[in-house]
Amino acid sequence: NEHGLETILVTRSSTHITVPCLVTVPDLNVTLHYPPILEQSGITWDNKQGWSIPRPIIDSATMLIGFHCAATLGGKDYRSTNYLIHNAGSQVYDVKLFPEDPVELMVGEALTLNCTASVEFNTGVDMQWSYPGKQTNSYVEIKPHREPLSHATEVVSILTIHTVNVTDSGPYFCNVTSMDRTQTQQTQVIVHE
Amino acid sequence: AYLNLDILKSIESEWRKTRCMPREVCIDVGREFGAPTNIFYKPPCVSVYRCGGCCHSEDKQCRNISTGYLSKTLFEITVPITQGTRPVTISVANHTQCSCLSKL
Amino acid sequence: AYLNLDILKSIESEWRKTRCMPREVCIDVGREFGAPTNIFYKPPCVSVYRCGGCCHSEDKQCRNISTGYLSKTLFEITVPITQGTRPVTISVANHTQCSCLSKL
Repeated sequence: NEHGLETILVTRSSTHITVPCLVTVPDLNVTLHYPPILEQSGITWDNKQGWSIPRPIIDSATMLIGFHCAATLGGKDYRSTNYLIHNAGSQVYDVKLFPEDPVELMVGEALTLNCTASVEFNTGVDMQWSYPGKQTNSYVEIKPHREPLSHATEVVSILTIHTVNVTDSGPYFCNVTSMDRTQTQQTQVIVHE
Repeated sequence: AYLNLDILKSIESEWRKTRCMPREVCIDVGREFGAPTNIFYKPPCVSVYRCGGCCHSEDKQCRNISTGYLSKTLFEITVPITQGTRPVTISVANHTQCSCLSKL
Repeated sequence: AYLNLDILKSIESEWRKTRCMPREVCIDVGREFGAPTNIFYKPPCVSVYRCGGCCHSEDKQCRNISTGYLSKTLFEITVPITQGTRPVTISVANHTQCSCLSKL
């Protein structure tokens, strides 16, 4: 990209990572540069795909940056962009919105809704709220949080309205969007005069 | 009976090593800044100094009495990846002086 | 476009500083050993090395893969004070090698 950096995704099922240095001269001697890693065997070159690195080598690397390819042709040095490797998950296991029952409040009280999703490790999710006061009410606080647990990561978005108004009554939706889909949970809020 | 000086010296040394002072720690950037749940940082942590160590009374706690800020450059990955990866510079609190302050 | 090498160097340096390795920490002796609630230690903490730092994936955690033990001498105060104060020697775990191990 414009920063001279490409991101290579590693999913849980990946057995290898390919650094996609492609060349137009099939028998060109292309070297792979990478951060200090323990084990080098098993790294292979394919002039149609690039350098292939076995997953265990990536997992044992201290850092996942500084990967790039270099070659010399006609006395001139060539260098690829820099590659950053990122472990990425994709699964959203479940989404919950607390409290699950309808919420009844008096004008002036505080409303707190907690949207929690359990996701596969390293899964990035965009958590967005839709609610009656979204356009008008600027006194809404939304706090995200990510907590890797023992078997999955818990992602949370907490919506707080410190002093509710009658116009804050209505349906509240939490939309959780991952790479491939969006899941939504909803609850009802009723504010009495 | 007199206290063995070697014991006294080793205890004094341990007390000095565990006193309340700025200590190097790893701070998870996403958590420190409450980043959205679709953003990852590379590296995920930065190294700064924060007050740590032990006070010799339960009503005291080791707190910073002076703080600076360090600039750190990281890569920020936004998912979905199509939004790309970019270097960002953040400013992280770095404790420079600590003291055992009263909790009450 | 090429990535600014200074940015790359500073990011690599930060990544090395925050890697999973043995780090000096202060351990509260009473809490570490589950001491009775009428016993106090002086100093209350000891300095040992424990694995700490950040792994580059949420499914990994920084854990010790080899551990030694350090002897530490402290004063132990038992309340009521009539029972007196005495030097005691304890053996505390000291992590010597760490690795980012899979949680699964």
